Amino acid sequence: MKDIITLAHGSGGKLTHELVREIFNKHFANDTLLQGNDATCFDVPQGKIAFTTDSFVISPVFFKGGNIGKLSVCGTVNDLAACGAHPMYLSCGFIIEEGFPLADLERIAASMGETARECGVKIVAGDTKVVQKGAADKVFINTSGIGVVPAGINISGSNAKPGDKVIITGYIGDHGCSILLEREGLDISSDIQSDCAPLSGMMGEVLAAASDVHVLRDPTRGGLGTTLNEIAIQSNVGIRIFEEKIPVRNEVRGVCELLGMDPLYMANEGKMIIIAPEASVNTILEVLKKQRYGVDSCVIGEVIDTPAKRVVMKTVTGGSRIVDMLTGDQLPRIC
Amino acid sequence: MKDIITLAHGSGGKLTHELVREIFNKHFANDTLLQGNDATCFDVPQGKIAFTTDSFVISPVFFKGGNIGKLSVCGTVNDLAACGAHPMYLSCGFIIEEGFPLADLERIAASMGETARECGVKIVAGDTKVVQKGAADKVFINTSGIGVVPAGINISGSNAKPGDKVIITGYIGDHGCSILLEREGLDISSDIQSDCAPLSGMMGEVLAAASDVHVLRDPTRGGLGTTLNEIAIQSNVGIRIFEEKIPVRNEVRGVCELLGMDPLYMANEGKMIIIAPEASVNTILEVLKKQRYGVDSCVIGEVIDTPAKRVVMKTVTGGSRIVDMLTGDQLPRIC
Amino acid sequence: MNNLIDEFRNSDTARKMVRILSEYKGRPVNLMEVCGTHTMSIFRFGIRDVLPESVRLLSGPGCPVCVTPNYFIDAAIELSKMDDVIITTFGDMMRVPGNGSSLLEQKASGKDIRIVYSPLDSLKIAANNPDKKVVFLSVGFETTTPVSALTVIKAKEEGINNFYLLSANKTMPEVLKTLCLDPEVNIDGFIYPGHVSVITGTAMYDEIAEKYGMPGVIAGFEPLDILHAIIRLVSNIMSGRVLSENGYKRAVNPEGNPVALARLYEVFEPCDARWRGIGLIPGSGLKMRDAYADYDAWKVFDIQVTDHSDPKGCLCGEVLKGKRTPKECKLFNTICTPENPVGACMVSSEGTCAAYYKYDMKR
Amino acid sequence: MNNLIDEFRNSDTARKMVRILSEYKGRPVNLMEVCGTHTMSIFRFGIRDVLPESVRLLSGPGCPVCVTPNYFIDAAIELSKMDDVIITTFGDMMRVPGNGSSLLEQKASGKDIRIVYSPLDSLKIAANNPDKKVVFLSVGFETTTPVSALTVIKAKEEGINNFYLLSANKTMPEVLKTLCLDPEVNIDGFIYPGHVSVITGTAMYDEIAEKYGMPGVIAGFEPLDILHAIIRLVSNIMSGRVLSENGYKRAVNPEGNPVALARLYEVFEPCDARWRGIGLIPGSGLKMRDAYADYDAWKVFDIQVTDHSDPKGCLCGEVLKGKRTPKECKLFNTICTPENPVGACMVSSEGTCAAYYKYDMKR
Amino acid sequence: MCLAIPGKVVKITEKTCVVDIMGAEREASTELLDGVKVGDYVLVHAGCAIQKMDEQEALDTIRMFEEMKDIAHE
Amino acid sequence: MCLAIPGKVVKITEKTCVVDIMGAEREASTELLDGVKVGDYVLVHAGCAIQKMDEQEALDTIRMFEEMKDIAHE
Ligand code: SF4
Ligand code: SF4
Ligand SMILES: [Mg+2]
Ligand SMILES: [Mg+2]
Ligand SMILES: [Mg+2]
Ligand SMILES: [Mg+2]
Ligand SMILES: [Mg+2]
Ligand SMILES: [Mg+2]
Ligand SMILES: [Mg+2]
Ligand SMILES: [Mg+2]
Ligand SMILES: [Mg+2]
Ligand SMILES: [Mg+2]
Repeated sequence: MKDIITLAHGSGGKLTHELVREIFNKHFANDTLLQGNDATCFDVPQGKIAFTTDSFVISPVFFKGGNIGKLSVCGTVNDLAACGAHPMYLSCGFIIEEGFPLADLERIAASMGETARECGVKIVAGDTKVVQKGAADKVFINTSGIGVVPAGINISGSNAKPGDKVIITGYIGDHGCSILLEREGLDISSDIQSDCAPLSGMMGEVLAAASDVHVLRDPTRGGLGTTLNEIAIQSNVGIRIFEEKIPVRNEVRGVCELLGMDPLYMANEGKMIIIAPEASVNTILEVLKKQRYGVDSCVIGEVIDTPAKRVVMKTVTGGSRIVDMLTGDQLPRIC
Repeated sequence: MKDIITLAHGSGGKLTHELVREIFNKHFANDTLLQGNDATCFDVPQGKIAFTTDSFVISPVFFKGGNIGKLSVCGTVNDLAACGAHPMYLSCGFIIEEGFPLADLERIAASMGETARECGVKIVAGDTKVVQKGAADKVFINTSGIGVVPAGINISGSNAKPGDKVIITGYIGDHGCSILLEREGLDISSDIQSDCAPLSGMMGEVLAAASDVHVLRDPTRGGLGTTLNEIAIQSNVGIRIFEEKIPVRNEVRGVCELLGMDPLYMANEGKMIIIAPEASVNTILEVLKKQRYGVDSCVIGEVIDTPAKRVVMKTVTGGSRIVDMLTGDQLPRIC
Repeated sequence: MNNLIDEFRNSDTARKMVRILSEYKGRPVNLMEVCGTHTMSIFRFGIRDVLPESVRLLSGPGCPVCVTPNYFIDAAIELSKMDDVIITTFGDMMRVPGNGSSLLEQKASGKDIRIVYSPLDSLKIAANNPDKKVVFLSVGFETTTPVSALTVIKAKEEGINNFYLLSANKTMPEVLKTLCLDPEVNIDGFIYPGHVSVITGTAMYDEIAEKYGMPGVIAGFEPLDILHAIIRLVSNIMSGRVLSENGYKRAVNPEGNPVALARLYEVFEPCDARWRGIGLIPGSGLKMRDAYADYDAWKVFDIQVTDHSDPKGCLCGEVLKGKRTPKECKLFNTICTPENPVGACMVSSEGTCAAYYKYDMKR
Repeated sequence: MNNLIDEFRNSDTARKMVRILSEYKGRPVNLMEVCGTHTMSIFRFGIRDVLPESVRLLSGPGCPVCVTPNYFIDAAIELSKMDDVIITTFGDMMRVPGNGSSLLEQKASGKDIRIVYSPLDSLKIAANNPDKKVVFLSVGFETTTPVSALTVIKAKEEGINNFYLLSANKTMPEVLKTLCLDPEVNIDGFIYPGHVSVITGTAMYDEIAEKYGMPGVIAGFEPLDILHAIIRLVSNIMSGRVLSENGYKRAVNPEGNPVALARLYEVFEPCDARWRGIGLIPGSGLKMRDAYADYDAWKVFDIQVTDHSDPKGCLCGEVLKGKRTPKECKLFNTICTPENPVGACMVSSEGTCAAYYKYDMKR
Repeated sequence: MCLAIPGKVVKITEKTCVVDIMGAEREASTELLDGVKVGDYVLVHAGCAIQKMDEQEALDTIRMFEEMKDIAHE
Repeated sequence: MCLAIPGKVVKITEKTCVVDIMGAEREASTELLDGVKVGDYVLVHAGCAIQKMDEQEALDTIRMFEEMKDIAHE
């Protein structure tokens, strides 16, 4: 095998099979994966099935705190966890640009395998496409995931009730900010690293301790601000958050001040918003704070009646302001 | 909404939601899709689950006989059908290049919706990413699919038995050939159109009539030649095909002769290889010939003991030759 | 001192100031925050929400994106269509609608348009693309123009001759005087732009107090700075003190930044300028001096732009002068939203209409 | 006639011919199909599989890709690394290994290398990329060289001055004579290349029969053509008839194609040439005449390639001369496969080793 | 070497013709071959018509193939 | 207009300095401002240090803010 990906690796012929065998099957190894058919067949336990998909197009492919492979597993596992599901099976579809180093592909696959093992999920179906140089930006990964929702769990963005509390499982904006800085051109250096992490284990513990959680959602693209808006609309409620309670690292604040951006709209890849009845909040926080990915969890707000379908933030002045959905990407601004 | 895709459509903010609502939800409309959560939850009937994924990176995006949207539904539905599964749910992940016309995206989504309805499958989960101009080639689509395998069906690439017959459900090479010609540079014109079609309905009928089918597989990338090799290896058998029985349209032959290519390695997107005991062949052909996508079905070969893991072809001279897996893409050759 | 930011966001002090303001029972006063960054801070920190009814804030013409006329965007788009041109710009300009398109749309359709954090970053791009012509879209007031000027001076020093400015830079004094003289404008005092003042110093505000009878306070951009300026203004107005005060002494000296001013006037000279929605104001703009004609995109390129009128129905001009609030515009939140901005006031994140849309509790 | 193809693939006639051959009981004969396209056809139609043991086919040096030496690929790669160069080539050349890399790998790492169906297509690319230099990799024998020549003539006529050939074109007669004279080569008759003959006519084969005592049959590329040629050769050898016959009369005239030959020799002139694995053969190559020096990439570009030796352990040279079969090469199907070709014979789809690998039932 | 294929000429312009190969059409230069007419079979190589194909010769060849006897009698 | 932010100078070269803003660092030109030293707070705008920040004034301002009385007494 040569040291870069060529179109031949995507032709469906011998090199494709070799690639699958020597990189993907090696790192994803599990009994279900190796059926070698057009689809993979398996039994699932009783319960509702949860199904989700995400494509990952991140640039750079390797970044502080992770890489596109780890991210692609975390992203889908977290979406399943956000429905209260126990993630079981993943598919992964690679779109690779001709010329991509095989060694980098292997690092990515190794990360995927490792992260999948960490959350007890099996990668059981895959696909590899190679496109001409210049027809994709290095590598894109789609993962789709299947999970099972245990009986008695009923979680949805439409379940938020006035009086519920809003918890975030840690500092916001780390992922978005670290990626922004790794892209060329801004010349800002910092220690910020992506928070990219699989949260299904932690969420399983939370639900085991408090089955009455109303809403879970991971504030990825669009950040906390956009995600809370989605929930407010879906549940037809208002959400009030408190500026001073929202955990933001100093470096993230510094970068945002410099570029005129708002951490509320910066992506997270290892955080969960939990909305639950006030009575369960202490139990939930107790569980979270024992978890590697939840030590900085805190309550940041509450669900209110009005204004419905709106998120408002109480600021340091004691005044309130609307937190709208993000419109377009945040662009560095100067004047 | 503007008439082209901008990065803002992929930012996860308002325009993303608008896009999803006004294009995807409109054309994919079904009750399960609209839950609006990170994953979609549903019940599945008893039976084994079949799960598969494929990314579609075809250029051009619109081609004679279909477009990337139709293809992306057919491809995954056919992979499920190739496991004997009844396809039920699809996810779709779009990666769109900034600047892509919204009208084209809507045509693609409309095709997906239409094809999904034709085969009774629901698109229930989705994702949209937009990448910078030049970071992808117009649009890539990943679809992942979930199906249910009825009890009593046991289909796998490893089930071919010596004595079985090999059926192909129609003319080979149409898709690969039509795409080759639509790409710039060869300046060859013809009426060839892609055979892109969803085969799950037809395969359901076949299995209802003959539940003892051993192998199903759709000869997509790599073509008939490569796919038969995969089966021969997986089942540890030989496969013998007969040159004169393989249905190839004249135009496809003409293009292949002109460019020094082999129709055996040209992709198909609406064909199925069926390997079944001789006793069931007539029943199967009877069912197939009544189907819109199966009228040109015929027996092209048989499963043999030796040479194991090899495909051989009996030619017009009465001699045999190896049909190997494709190595790399076929390139037009001249000398 | 920790970082000179958090100290000025102290919640207890802020709430105390809010309490002081809430006790104001005098006649209604109309204060104009001239600067778009003030507008942003005011909304971001919910300051409008805590003011008593009788203290009203109007947003002024101090957002360079908002006051840049359509034809500037059209000119930039025309340049971007040239095969060998790379446009560099602050992110703010990307969404501003010209006549029919925006830079964001042009970029999406393949034009080479790059967002820079600093005009100086354009020089690297020019050096790395010797076969291209790099044009920086130079907008901004006295704060920003010295950086554009420095960039041109460095291009000349370093022999980079594929770099140009397309400039629409403006200055504050004349537009402030215009507002003071406009009989329809009803302002009792100005919150002056802190970062313009960092460069210009404070003398021009004394003139406005003395000759135009308008009080003002130079303010920083943190909530305490703004609350303080409001309290001072209300207090001065109540007591009839027509003063210009400096509430931003940690950054603003009376003499400003003479090095930056020297750079600015080395490259630029005053000219008349067109303000979106307001029109031509004599002496309110900056153009590149003839000595730098080789770096002036207006002179080097053949730009054919007809000076279109402002978008129909848009009240940006009135809004920028503080005569109307966005909510008085029929297009606000109906046709005109941040996703589909009609006027520049809706597109710049500093724009008054955008700020009302994004943050105003009463929308 | 239907399409002049299917008629020559008739199964009944083919099987009858196979029966005739199977009745051959004479001494073993070694026939060489000179042309790579014949090699391909022979394998594709399973002809080797139906021959009696005593009729053996050897594959000759008639695959232009296979006989192109390493340094040509290295030179092409060197050109492709120049920023303003676009390489155009037949698809066949893409996988050929040079010293350490191939065009396919170079393309994968971003070089602008484009596959064309016709050399003439390069002219469109040159016209559409006036700021680039388009270099066509011109390989091939008498069939193909006229097309390369025509392309250069048209470039000159149309004033396209950013088009060049990197040429390694070769001719048949000298290599055939070299084979006849080589004492280690054990051939009883040639199957002559039908499409070379279309251009050259038949005279040179008469010379080979008369002066070198070697019989031959000019054959088309369909199974019936090849089976017929084999039968004729066996029959002539058996009967001691040292003849050159034309079995491809529907396409080959005695005089060939004079227009094509005139074009060829307008642009090219004979020269000595290096054949991969065989070495230098005087008068066996074609180089561009001085009148076309402006289109000759060897002269226009500064190409620094040291003439490396052929890959270690590869028997391509022996295989090309019919001295050994691929199966006698230790690298065959171990280290050397179509996915990882060591020698050119494995990479070209016409290459003898590739044909053995892909199609041979006894691999 | 030298993959070439017979195609039927269906159209002629000044320097090119269009050939039909089993239903697929491609333009080919006629600058290497004089006197190409619509209806002719030509041999196409690398985008050029390099020779006319003689249908009568083709028929004769096929007849000869069909009538072949054993090797000794050839 | 004119987003500018205070940062602490942590490094100086001939024409630039590196400023620290809550832990994030960025280079800024010092060609618009004389006499920048390590340890200074400078106001950074569009990649340039445009003014020094006076810590003593900042302290005085904060004290003044904290001691504010009602509007009439201001
Ligand atoms: S809301 Fe829109 S149209 Fe109305 S004044 Fe503001 S920018 Fe102009
Ligand atoms: S098998 Fe490979 S190494 Fe051996 S002669 Fe053939 S090309 Fe050369
Ligand atoms: Mg998802
Ligand atoms: Mg996700
Ligand atoms: Mg696949
Ligand atoms: Mg999510
Ligand atoms: Mg699949
Ligand atoms: Mg598929
Ligand atoms: Mg398949
Ligand atoms: Mg998603
Ligand atoms: Mg341009
Ligand atoms: Mg190049």
